[in-house]
Amino acid sequence: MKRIDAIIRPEKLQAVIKELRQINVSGFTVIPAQGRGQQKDLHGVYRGHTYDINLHSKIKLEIVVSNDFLQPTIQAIIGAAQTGRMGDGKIFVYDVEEAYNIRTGLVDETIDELNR
Amino acid sequence: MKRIDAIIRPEKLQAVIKELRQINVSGFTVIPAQGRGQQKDLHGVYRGHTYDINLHSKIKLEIVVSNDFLQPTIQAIIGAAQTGRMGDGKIFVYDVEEAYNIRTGLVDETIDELNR
Amino acid sequence: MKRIDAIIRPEKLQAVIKELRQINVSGFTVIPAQGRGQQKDLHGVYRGHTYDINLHSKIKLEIVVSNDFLQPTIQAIIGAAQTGRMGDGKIFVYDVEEAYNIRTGLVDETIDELNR
Amino acid sequence: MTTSVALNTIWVVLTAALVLFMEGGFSLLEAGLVRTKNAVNVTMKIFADLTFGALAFYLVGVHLLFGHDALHILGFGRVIGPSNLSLAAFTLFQIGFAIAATSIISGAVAERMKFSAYIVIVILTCSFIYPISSHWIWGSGGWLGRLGMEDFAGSTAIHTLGGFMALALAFVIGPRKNRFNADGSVNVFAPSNIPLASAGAFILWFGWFGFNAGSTLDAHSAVLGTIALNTFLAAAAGGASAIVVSVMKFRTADPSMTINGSLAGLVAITAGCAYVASWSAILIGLTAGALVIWATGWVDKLRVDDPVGAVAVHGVNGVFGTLAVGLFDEKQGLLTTGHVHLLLVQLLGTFIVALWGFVSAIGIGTLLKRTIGIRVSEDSEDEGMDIIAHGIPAYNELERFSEGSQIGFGYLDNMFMERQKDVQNSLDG
Amino acid sequence: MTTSVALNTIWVVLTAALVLFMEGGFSLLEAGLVRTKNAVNVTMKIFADLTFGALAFYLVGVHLLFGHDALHILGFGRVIGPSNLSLAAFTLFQIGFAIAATSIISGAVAERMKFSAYIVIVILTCSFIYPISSHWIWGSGGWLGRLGMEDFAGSTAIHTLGGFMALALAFVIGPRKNRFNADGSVNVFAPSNIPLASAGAFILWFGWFGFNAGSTLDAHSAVLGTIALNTFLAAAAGGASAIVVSVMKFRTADPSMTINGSLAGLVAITAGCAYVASWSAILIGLTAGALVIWATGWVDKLRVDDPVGAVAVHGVNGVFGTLAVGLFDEKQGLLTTGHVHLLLVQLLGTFIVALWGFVSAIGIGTLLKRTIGIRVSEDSEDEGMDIIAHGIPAYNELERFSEGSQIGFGYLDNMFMERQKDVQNSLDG
Amino acid sequence: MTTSVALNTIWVVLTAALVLFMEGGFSLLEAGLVRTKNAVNVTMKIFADLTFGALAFYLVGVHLLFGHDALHILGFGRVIGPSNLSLAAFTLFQIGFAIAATSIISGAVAERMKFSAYIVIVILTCSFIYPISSHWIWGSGGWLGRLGMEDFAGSTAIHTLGGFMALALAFVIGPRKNRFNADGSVNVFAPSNIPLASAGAFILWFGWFGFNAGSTLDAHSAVLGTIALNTFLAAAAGGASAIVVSVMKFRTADPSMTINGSLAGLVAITAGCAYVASWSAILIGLTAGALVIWATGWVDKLRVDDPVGAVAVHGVNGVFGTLAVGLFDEKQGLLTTGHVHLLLVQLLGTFIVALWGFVSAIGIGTLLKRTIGIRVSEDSEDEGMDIIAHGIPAYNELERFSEGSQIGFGYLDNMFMERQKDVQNSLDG
Ligand SMILES: Nc1ncnc2c1ncn2[C@@H]1O[C@H](COP(=O)(O)OP(=O)(O)O)[C@@H](O)[C@H]1O
Ligand SMILES: Nc1ncnc2c1ncn2[C@@H]1O[C@H](COP(=O)(O)OP(=O)(O)O)[C@@H](O)[C@H]1O
Ligand SMILES: Nc1ncnc2c1ncn2[C@@H]1O[C@H](COP(=O)(O)OP(=O)(O)O)[C@@H](O)[C@H]1O
Repeated sequence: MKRIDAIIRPEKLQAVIKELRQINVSGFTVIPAQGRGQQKDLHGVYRGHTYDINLHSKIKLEIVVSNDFLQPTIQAIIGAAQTGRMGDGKIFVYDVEEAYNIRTGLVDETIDELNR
Repeated sequence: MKRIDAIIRPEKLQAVIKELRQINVSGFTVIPAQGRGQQKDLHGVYRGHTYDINLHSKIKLEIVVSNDFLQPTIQAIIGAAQTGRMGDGKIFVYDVEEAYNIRTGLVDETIDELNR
Repeated sequence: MKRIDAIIRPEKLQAVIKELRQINVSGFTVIPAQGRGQQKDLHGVYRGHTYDINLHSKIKLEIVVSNDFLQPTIQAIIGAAQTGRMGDGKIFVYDVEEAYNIRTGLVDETIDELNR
Repeated sequence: MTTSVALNTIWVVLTAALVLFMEGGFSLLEAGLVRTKNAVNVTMKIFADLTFGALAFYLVGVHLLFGHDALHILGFGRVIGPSNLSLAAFTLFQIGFAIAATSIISGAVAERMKFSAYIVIVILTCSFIYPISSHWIWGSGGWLGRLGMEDFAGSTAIHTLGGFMALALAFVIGPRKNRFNADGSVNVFAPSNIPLASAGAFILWFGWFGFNAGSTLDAHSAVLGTIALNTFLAAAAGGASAIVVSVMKFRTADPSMTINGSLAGLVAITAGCAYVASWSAILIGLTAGALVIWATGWVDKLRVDDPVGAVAVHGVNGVFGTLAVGLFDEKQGLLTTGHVHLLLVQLLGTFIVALWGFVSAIGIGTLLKRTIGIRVSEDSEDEGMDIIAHGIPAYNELERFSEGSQIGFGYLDNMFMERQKDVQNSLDG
Repeated sequence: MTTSVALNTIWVVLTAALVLFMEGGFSLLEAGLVRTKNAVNVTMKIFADLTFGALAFYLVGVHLLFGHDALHILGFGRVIGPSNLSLAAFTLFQIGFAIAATSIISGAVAERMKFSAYIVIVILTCSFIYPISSHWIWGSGGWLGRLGMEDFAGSTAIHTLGGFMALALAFVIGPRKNRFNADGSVNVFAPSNIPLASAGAFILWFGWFGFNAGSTLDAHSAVLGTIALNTFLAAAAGGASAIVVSVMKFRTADPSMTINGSLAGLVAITAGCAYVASWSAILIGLTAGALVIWATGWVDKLRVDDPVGAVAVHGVNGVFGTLAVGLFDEKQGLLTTGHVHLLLVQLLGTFIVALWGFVSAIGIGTLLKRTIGIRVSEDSEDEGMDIIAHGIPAYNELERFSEGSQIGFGYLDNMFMERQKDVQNSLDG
Repeated sequence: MTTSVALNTIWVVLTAALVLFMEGGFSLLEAGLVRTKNAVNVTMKIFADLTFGALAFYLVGVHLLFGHDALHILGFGRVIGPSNLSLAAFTLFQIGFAIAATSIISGAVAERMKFSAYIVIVILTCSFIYPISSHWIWGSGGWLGRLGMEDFAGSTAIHTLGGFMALALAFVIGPRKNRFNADGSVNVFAPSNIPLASAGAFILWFGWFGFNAGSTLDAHSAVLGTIALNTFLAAAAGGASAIVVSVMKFRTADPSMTINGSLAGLVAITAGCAYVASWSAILIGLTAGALVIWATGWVDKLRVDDPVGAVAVHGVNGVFGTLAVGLFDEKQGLLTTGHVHLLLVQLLGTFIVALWGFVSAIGIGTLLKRTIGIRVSEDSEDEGMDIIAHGIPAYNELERFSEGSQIGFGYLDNMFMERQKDVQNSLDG
């Protein structure tokens, strides 16, 4: 079981969700974030002072999938979120040791809808 | 040392916090999130168009505990956050390699208040 | 490749970012959070009722770095975020299995600007 | 048109506009004090007042209030207004008063009342309940007016009535989920937006000049300036004493208590603004500002859940303000002249109207409970009424919506039936 | 100064203040209905109306409108105002009207129009387009006025004109990115802040008393009170029918439709407020409140993207309101008296003005497109206009700014040149 | 009551309501421009103006200002108002003026002043400082008035005074933590809510019609309409030139500068609105809108931290507006008639009042510093004053509160003592 952290552009969120549903990944968590990478600073002006906007709005998606689903999910995200310009974001993969479903109190059976 | 990610209903936050305190887990971080799983979409209407609200408000709790505290913490969360209806949430467990306390600059000694 | 989660005081964010840039760590993600640890509760009053503010505003920084950069990054954060008072925050370290760059669709080459 | 009528007409039109603008004040105040997930709903309730309530009063209520008197209890037929004033302007001003009374209720039942139930309450209040009791005081031949009751701009007619209806309905509908613990202790529900609430308070304060001074219905009134000054001084004094008391009691200058203190001063001076001296206005305001803090505690002790403090502000201070005329009236007040008669009449009047409001609201509330239902389901309450009843949350930062489908115009299509089922399902499980 | 002139002057100054306050209403309404990233920009457009627009009208437009008539088509020279009124007060009131017309446009082109292009549009609208067509109706000797057209406070002169200019410009500029899918279906863009939008609606409603009743320009007008009452009743009826229709069609009491229903009622009664009976005002309002919901659907079907519904509220209901005078006028209405002449004149008038607005806006829009450009770049649209054009987002919770550098005062220094390049770069890649 | 008195009285009551409504404008403007964590606090400071300030002026200040003259320096005893106007209405209007002066200060010391210290400042300003210097200009027999100083609605009496008191107190209290770097560069603190700030600006603009035109205190004034028009034109011109200058200097149409440009135009025309021609009003506005941008830079260079720009808007433009009368007065202006006398008197007057304000504010500030303290602790400043002084943050989205405990009513119980200790501890470590 792996956890995927995908940091994407906010305007790509719905496209990514659509793509995830298509490959039957139906569980994920979305967190608004701000990020910084190679994308250039924007500059703002307020009351006669410039300032750097050194953080850009991003969306972080957290998705736990079974090992089999790892590559398809990553490809789906890249497919939907890529624009080719600085700031498209990153995907990081972590190992998950256990998963529980709070509703049942048991080990989670819904990852990739294994029960299907 | 393990990290627990618990995604719960917002209205259960205070109950979970209470329960955590009871078992002496006093450190955690709370992040507002939106999620999607088996819980059905809500539908909204705006200006004559329906739209799916395909994300539900959730709270993500991040808790780092020592291995001994792992199971009690998980049980405490499930106990406090369960309603039995779709959308109760998930718990994921990860391995933590190191922990530092910024205040002291040293390896953290406060996990589960080990120093007690 | 490691992932660093640093939970810091909001007012220290810009100082930490500055420090990170100095050591050439240029990619990170920032998430507003609320946390609870050893820092005491604040008390509020609303309409004749006291209430505990048992969560304090924090900022969570997520930084993925190569193994070589791990210690310098941790030291940089501690250096910039420490005040010595309760509530300074924590740093947790996790293992990262893979990293992709959405813009290129390939394995990420920008961690610590390895390509430099 | 004579200059005198012209002058009165523009005066009343402008003050009526101020009174009607107060609805915006109610809306912002409530939207700021409830939780985020119900901010749209309270706003929509004010729109219900401005639409259904206003039409109900215009079509039915105004006749019961200002029609030809029958048995000193009820008016009927053609509206009788002041002779040297456009009847239309008079009617407009009275609409503003009627919907102010019903707006008081909206705050106390916030976050849990069905929108349909609220609309029924508004229509009944504006058609019957408010006009009838106000006829007693203000109608030509009304029995309380004949007894000599003095309620210049409606501490009793509007605020006592609205406040006690609010109390009754908040009682019938029950507290918000998790508001009270088993041991009677109170969970604090954080107000969503204090600057919005204070914007509402400023609009209310502004509109109140129209409310009180406009009630002269006559620009030539010799006390018009005094009324406006008294109104302001009572509000200032109410806010000041609320700040002082809240610092003393709570060690905090509580913003919602400060707002409610000012409003309490305004409510309390409403009956007497034309009859009392300015120093009395200050005393009335000071008392009201302290009273509202205690009254908020009493309401909590009754385990009645009033999210915005409507009962404490309007109900308790409506009563107090009415009695204060009996104490401070320049010509017949107990403290100013030693006469007790007026005070007794005031007591009778405000008691009767409080009772009338309370009992009829209990009646309506019980009836609604047995018929269309008065309270949303527990799941809807959790989810918040904004999305359930109005299709949209109040604040939308994240661009989170997926593709929409335009609803077929001209007929109720299948999708809607499905949608309803879905909502039902999502609520049920 | 005679009492009569004094009375008229304070009446017009106070109502002018109300009309100008409506700009605040437009601003909040739009800031609440657009997406967060453009909330500052719509606010700044209203400031453009209040500054550039007002000065353009004062320096140029008012003469074309109220100057000496030439060929029944245009005024020129000294402004001719009512005899028993301060000319300055008259001018102030007319400024409020002119910028109301242009404010209508701002909502329809929100979230994508260049700020510079908008300023050009405002200046041209206030200098020429609005004054010319309004001269036809209101100018001494204007040809539509001579035909007997009745447009008391400007359903046609202001709302039809503004609404059809809005339609044309929304069409020329094209929809917001991702608004329509290839199959014509609509993506819902969530409004950022409904309580803010409703605050705007309350201010507009409040100001409309000044708009309509102030248009008497005479405090002695016998119908002044009726105008105010009709205005209110139409708004109440518009909101009521919008709630009912939206519940029937959408199974939801849609807040934005409720707001627009009330505004539609106000727009529709604007032409006839002085000429129709109160029951007609209610009927007009009820119709307007339903019409605005259908009209919103029509605009969507045309694939014109109007973020706030300006075309449906002002354009469609401006036309309807003008025709409604032909139907309900107490003296010459088709339904009230059986005469058809007025209705035909109204139809001609509102059609001509709609055409004039539409065609000239298409012209200006096309011209802008070919010259300075009318639409921001795609990247700027993604980023939001607040940061791109105004340097700052609307809401800033996080203390996220880094050190700033003060801009050299007195000259344009290098840093700025660089900054521009940076912005350019960051936009380009 | 004669028609003339009636007309004057409703005029002054309505414009007083507008002036008092401006407090809401100040509150929203400041709440929008400060950081989120202090939005409640600035709102509460406006409530302090409206309560403690208003009462202080009513009980003490008004007598010093409009009482019987003593030595051309001070009034005492019964208030002398215009003969054909209700004295109560006059008093109400003057309260609005007094608290406007003190509200100017609130913005400049935002985010760091102790609430208790602010209340002391408000009371002293409304009781003594403002009434005394205003007596010189407006009191019967005041020495500046006798010299022929012209300050129609208070560019000097209110804005110069308030602006220079603001400067002094912002100087005494020191900048917000981290505002200035060691090298003098400025860190930008993002304004929390621009739409809220602009709502405040619209309310201020609206209220200013009451401020200036209401200052006639006489509805029969022949220049009343001109005053209103001049007021508007200067605001429009101020906003326009602020947009142009900010685009030229900063390559950005800065919303806060646009707002402040309009307000600067209003401040600058306040002295001369009754004395200058409309084209002069436009020139004055254009200058003010540019001046405010430069002045903002000067204040930064002085390392005085003025979060809302009060010194630049009110202080600098109060001085400029007063001098502008000397230049543009229709009868004695330097540019219009070649006479230099008035200009010199204006210069003297505004200089003296600026000095008076500055020196007395330095005095009060220093005194406060030595006694109850003027500034919150560093930890409180970090945490934000909303939670520390008022118990509640401005915006509460998350339902994050735990169980509350009702505070014992009727006595200060132990829990509170503990609570205070806790707060202390949490602040200390
Ligand atoms: N090393 C990193 N650790 C954590 N988050 C990162 C890292 N690098 C980038 N990010 C996140 O990814 C986002 C996009 O990064 P960026 O470098 O702009 O993308 P790209 O490589 O496509 O140009 C950043 O805003 C940040 O949120
Ligand atoms: N595979 C997953 N990866 C990450 N988060 C998930 C995953 N599945 C569910 N979640 C999170 O858990 C929340 C609850 O999931 P849901 O399936 O509705 O609960 P339940 O299984 O109790 O019905 C979701 O809203 C989402 O935030
Ligand atoms: N065990 C934990 N797991 C996750 N987050 C934690 C944990 N302990 C502390 N934190 C986070 O770190 C923040 C600071 O912790 P705190 O104990 O107040 O710091 P300090 O140890 O410096 O006093 C908390 O608000 C919380 O967000």
